[in-house]
Amino acid sequence: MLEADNLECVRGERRLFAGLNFKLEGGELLYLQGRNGAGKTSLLRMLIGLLPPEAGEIRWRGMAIDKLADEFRADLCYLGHLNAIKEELTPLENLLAAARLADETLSEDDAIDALEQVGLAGREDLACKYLSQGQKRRVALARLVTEKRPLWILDEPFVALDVAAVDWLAGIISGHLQRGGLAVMTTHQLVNIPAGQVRELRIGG
Amino acid sequence: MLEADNLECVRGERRLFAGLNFKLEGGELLYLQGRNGAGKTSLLRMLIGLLPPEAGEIRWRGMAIDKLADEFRADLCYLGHLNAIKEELTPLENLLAAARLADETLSEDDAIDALEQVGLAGREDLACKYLSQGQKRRVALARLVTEKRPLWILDEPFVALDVAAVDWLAGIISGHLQRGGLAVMTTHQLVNIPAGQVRELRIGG
Amino acid sequence: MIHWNSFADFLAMGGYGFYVWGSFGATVLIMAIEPIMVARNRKTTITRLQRQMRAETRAENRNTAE
Amino acid sequence: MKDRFNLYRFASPATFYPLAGTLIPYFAAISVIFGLAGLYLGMLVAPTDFQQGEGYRIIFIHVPASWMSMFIYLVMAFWAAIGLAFNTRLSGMMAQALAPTGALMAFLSLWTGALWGKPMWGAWWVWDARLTSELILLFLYIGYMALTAAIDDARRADKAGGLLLLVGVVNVPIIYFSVKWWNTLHQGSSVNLTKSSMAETMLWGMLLMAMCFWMYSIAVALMRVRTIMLERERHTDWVKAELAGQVAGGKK
Amino acid sequence: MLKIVSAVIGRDLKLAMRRQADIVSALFFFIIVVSLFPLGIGPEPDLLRKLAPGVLWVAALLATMLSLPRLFADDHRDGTLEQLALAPHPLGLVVTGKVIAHWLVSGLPLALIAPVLGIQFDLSADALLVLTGAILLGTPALSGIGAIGAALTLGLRGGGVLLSLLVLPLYIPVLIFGAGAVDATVTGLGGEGHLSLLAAITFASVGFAPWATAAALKIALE
Amino acid sequence: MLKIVSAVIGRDLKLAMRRQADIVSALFFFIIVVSLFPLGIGPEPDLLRKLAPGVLWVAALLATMLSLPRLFADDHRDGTLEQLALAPHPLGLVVTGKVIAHWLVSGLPLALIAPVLGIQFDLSADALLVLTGAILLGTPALSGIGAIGAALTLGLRGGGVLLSLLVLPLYIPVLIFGAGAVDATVTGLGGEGHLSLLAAITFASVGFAPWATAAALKIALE
Ligand code: HEM
Ligand SMILES: Nc1ncnc2c1ncn2[C@@H]1O[C@H](COP(=O)(O)OP(=O)(O)OP(=O)(O)O)[C@@H](O)[C@H]1O
Ligand SMILES: Nc1ncnc2c1ncn2[C@@H]1O[C@H](COP(=O)(O)OP(=O)(O)OP(=O)(O)O)[C@@H](O)[C@H]1O
Ligand SMILES: [Mg+2]
Ligand SMILES: [Mg+2]
Repeated sequence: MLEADNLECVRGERRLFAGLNFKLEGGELLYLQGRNGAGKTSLLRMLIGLLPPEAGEIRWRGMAIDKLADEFRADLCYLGHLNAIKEELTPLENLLAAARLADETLSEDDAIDALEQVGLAGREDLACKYLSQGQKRRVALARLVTEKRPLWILDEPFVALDVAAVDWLAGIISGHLQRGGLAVMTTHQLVNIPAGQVRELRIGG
Repeated sequence: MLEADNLECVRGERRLFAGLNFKLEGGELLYLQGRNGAGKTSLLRMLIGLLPPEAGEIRWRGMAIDKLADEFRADLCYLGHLNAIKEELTPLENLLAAARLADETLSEDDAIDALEQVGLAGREDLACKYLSQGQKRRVALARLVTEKRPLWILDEPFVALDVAAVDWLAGIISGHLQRGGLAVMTTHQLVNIPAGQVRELRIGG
Repeated sequence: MIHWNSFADFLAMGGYGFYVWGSFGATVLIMAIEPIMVARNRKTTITRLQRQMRAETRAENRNTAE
Repeated sequence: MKDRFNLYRFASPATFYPLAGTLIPYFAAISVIFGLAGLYLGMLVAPTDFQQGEGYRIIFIHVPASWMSMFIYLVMAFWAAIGLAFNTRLSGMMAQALAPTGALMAFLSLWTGALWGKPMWGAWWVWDARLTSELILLFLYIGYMALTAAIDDARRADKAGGLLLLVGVVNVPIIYFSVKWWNTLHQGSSVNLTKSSMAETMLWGMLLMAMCFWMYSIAVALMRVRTIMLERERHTDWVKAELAGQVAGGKK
Repeated sequence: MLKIVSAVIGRDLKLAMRRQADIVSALFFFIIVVSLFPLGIGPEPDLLRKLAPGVLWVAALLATMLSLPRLFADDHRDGTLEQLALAPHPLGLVVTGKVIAHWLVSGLPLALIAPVLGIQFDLSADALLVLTGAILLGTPALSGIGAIGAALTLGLRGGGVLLSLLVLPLYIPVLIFGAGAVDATVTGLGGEGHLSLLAAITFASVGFAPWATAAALKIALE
Repeated sequence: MLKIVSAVIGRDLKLAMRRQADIVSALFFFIIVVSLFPLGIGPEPDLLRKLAPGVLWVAALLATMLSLPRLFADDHRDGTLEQLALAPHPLGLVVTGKVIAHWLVSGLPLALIAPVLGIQFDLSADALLVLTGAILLGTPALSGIGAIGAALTLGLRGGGVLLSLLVLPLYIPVLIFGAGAVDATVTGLGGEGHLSLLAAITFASVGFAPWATAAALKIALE
């Protein structure tokens, strides 16, 4: 479903990688590896269409993603290192606003359920600026519970999480793969994804 | 020479530590430990006089540091996580400007020598914005080579350095201790300081 | 065919000398200085790039030697 | 795909750089020749204007500078459009190389206009539509240069600058037609190839000077674009060869 | 389409309400700048009356401009802008929503306070009416054009001054027609012509600017 | 003492030269704002002549104010400010150096360009002279007072607008005497009285402000 064809990446003046190819089907997880500055984040941003590749093409269901545009983005859920939550809003408001802006329907009850799942029960009404780093990350991750899109792109999703939350997230990703979803992920931590086919790709030597 | 007497630290609304005492003599290194957010950086900033303690007192050569003011600062060399170098200036200009602002005399030859020691030979004339993260850190560390002040306060000095540079810096710190200097340091990395008396202090459980 | 009777006439420009020569002077100045600046910029850029290139090759040689 | 590749090669700096190098002297020479001829006609031969006396001779700089200031902006906008549409490397460099010259032309237009306005209108400056829009043009040039200078990444700088150029291009027709749309102090268009209201020598002097300014702008922009190319492509083999050649062969 | 625009407007207004400083400070800047002029120029009522439209408009320009850097900066810093760019609809629509919200927060209050400040300058009731109308009509254009500049300078060092350099020249037509409308009313010529030109500029820029802004935002996100 | 002040000035000027954008943008903002007024007010030379001092002064105020947020922000972000605070001499001296450098970069160019802009407003040679002198005398006070505001808002979100709220009211005396000096010259009363008051304000604020600024910086560094 997701195909990268001969991708090349140049940032500033340095060529980070070239001739990169992969093909990912439903139920598969692509685990990107590489040292700091190898270009993992850059590759993810190419895959979501925010960074035009220097050369090569990315295809989703056989079509170039820049042709598909909105259709591709409707299938995509991206989680970067920034949490994309507003400090002034409560977790509940954040979740509802994110869903509205992503053109999804999300009832308040479902949102509260999701927040409970990520361990934020009882904090729905506290502005996010009073939450700890890990709790903020959990608000961002709550989107994965409510969203039913086939392609997940996750940039270091385990950062700032404690052990219990890491396990929980690994389970969520497994469930997504078992339902036939695709995921591309980078992380410097060693995490075991219990189900689904994991493929590794190392960039930058 | 450096004494902390019953220090208490409150940030935001949380009490990070209280009743903290230590005494450090010439030739000794104080190695601060603690998890993220324990208050290590806060303590260092108290020691250099930028953060007034909630309670307690810090003494240098038996006098409270806020009484000593300029005299204390003339004995002090602080290295925070920020490099305090200007991206627009070259390493050489940075080093010379830092020395002038710290009221020291530093000849250009000595500065070039120091840069060579930290492995920046040949880059003296390149603006710092073109340097890599580790090289920038080295420019900041070059100050330690030229400075001859008795008290060093170092906040995670090994960050962004490669193995060779870590060894070099450990050696520099040892030399400082052997000359009768004092040092207070935090780091999350395990580093072996070959000479001098190392004392450990753990804060925040 | 020449319209002016004397050089002084030419300079006076019928009383508009200040304005006319002010315009022409500024233009000549700019058109003289701009190419000089561009050429100088080119020269400094080239020497800088050459120095950078030498530094890089030296660094590379050191790496391969190790 | 193949089509795009060809275009890419055509606009490739490696082929353009030496071409520009050989062309510069010709443009410079033509510019000097036209300039001398234009000055001869305009300053020595052309008769006195019956209304403005000798003061009108400012026209031989004012009009070419004004034309070039607008024309260069249009050319930059053209390159910007090409660059945004086809993602060619050369177009951004061309736009950046032209900007300082365009700004200087706009400045000259304002400067000579001011020196002309004092004797003719009795004021260095009036707030009329053409003068104002020309001033805006100068600001647009400066804004473009400041924006591209503030962005470290060259390609991002090109794209952002290109977008600004395209947004600002509405100003050029406003300058040109302002004398028609608003009734202003500034005089309307008088160059008209079919029925000229100007003395023949005046017209020719002005056209020659315009050619001189045009060729000058090309020569300077080409000089500048060569430097920009070296800077931007410094990691490519052709620039390395070029730089090495400059050491061996001495100054060029 | 309307759904997404209104979703963006709703969110931005809620954020502005939570922060408050945003709304208050543009307004206070406007009031202070307008009040500075009589101090610099002296209290002759005749002179002040002539000045009023120009001063009010310049102050409105500057107040709008000062609030621009934050239009996208917060969303950029916390990653929300990325998510907005990844939503399954054109980014231009999102920007339209943000521009409208920006106008509601920074333009509309100016229009509402302008008549009060106009009284300080001894303007007639007629002129006050036209002034309010002109600011009401013209400020959306300021928000729209400003959004382009805000997007172009997003994340740049010293972006604030650069932004003003880019945006102020483009504001000049709004200024000319906006102040012209009031002037024409004061001198009895009738300001309708100016007002309709102002409306045209506003329509064109609110319709077109969001798409240029969206392009600039994509460049900034690369 | 002088050594450290001149060391700071030298470093800041060198940085400004490397960046260039800093110097150019305050200047161009000044030019643009001054040019906006005639557009808003209309081209009558008589009116413009009366306006000139007020407009030039308000523009100088705003241009200085816009360059203030960056006075300490860069040093704060990269850690240099900490090191300056730890140098073995009073922080007030360092701030004095920075204020002088700020004036050289943002105030002095305004004074130099002011006569040119004054010509656009058709001012007499006398008035131009007094105008230049007044701006030359008054802008150091703007830098000095502004530094306090810049230090107080250092690191705050939305600091730019907050800064203007704090600083503009304090600029009013400078504005009144600065514009008054030119006005008095134009009307033939002689501007000496105003100029000497201006000089007094400048002396007081350049002497006193750095110490208040130093205190504010220490609070920001906690
Ligand atoms: C700073 C003030 C001035 C500016 C910015 C300015 C700008 C321009 C521009 C942009 C053009 C070229 C547009 C076109 O060809 O239609 C032009 C042409 C011209 N200007 Fe000016 N001008 C200024 C002052 C003056 C003054 C004071 C005079 C004479 C009294 C003058 C006389 C002319 C003439 C005769 C042309 C040629 C028009 C033609 O033949 O097409 N300008 N000016
Ligand atoms: N906008 C940019 N302009 C220029 N260079 C950039 C830009 N963004 C990233 N780079 C450079 O590209 C390289 C790769 O960056 P990237 O963020 O993709 O690395 P990464 O593999 O994600 O590293 P990490 O493990 O630290 O997250 C780095 O050397 C970085 O400095
Ligand atoms: N200015 C501040 N206002 C309020 N709280 C603060 C402030 N600075 C730090 N804190 C809080 O104080 C605690 C201690 O911070 P500090 O930086 O001293 O930790 P640290 O031990 O250095 O951690 P690390 O290992 O991550 O560097 C943290 O919980 C932090 O959120
Ligand atoms: Mg990364
Ligand atoms: Mg710390």
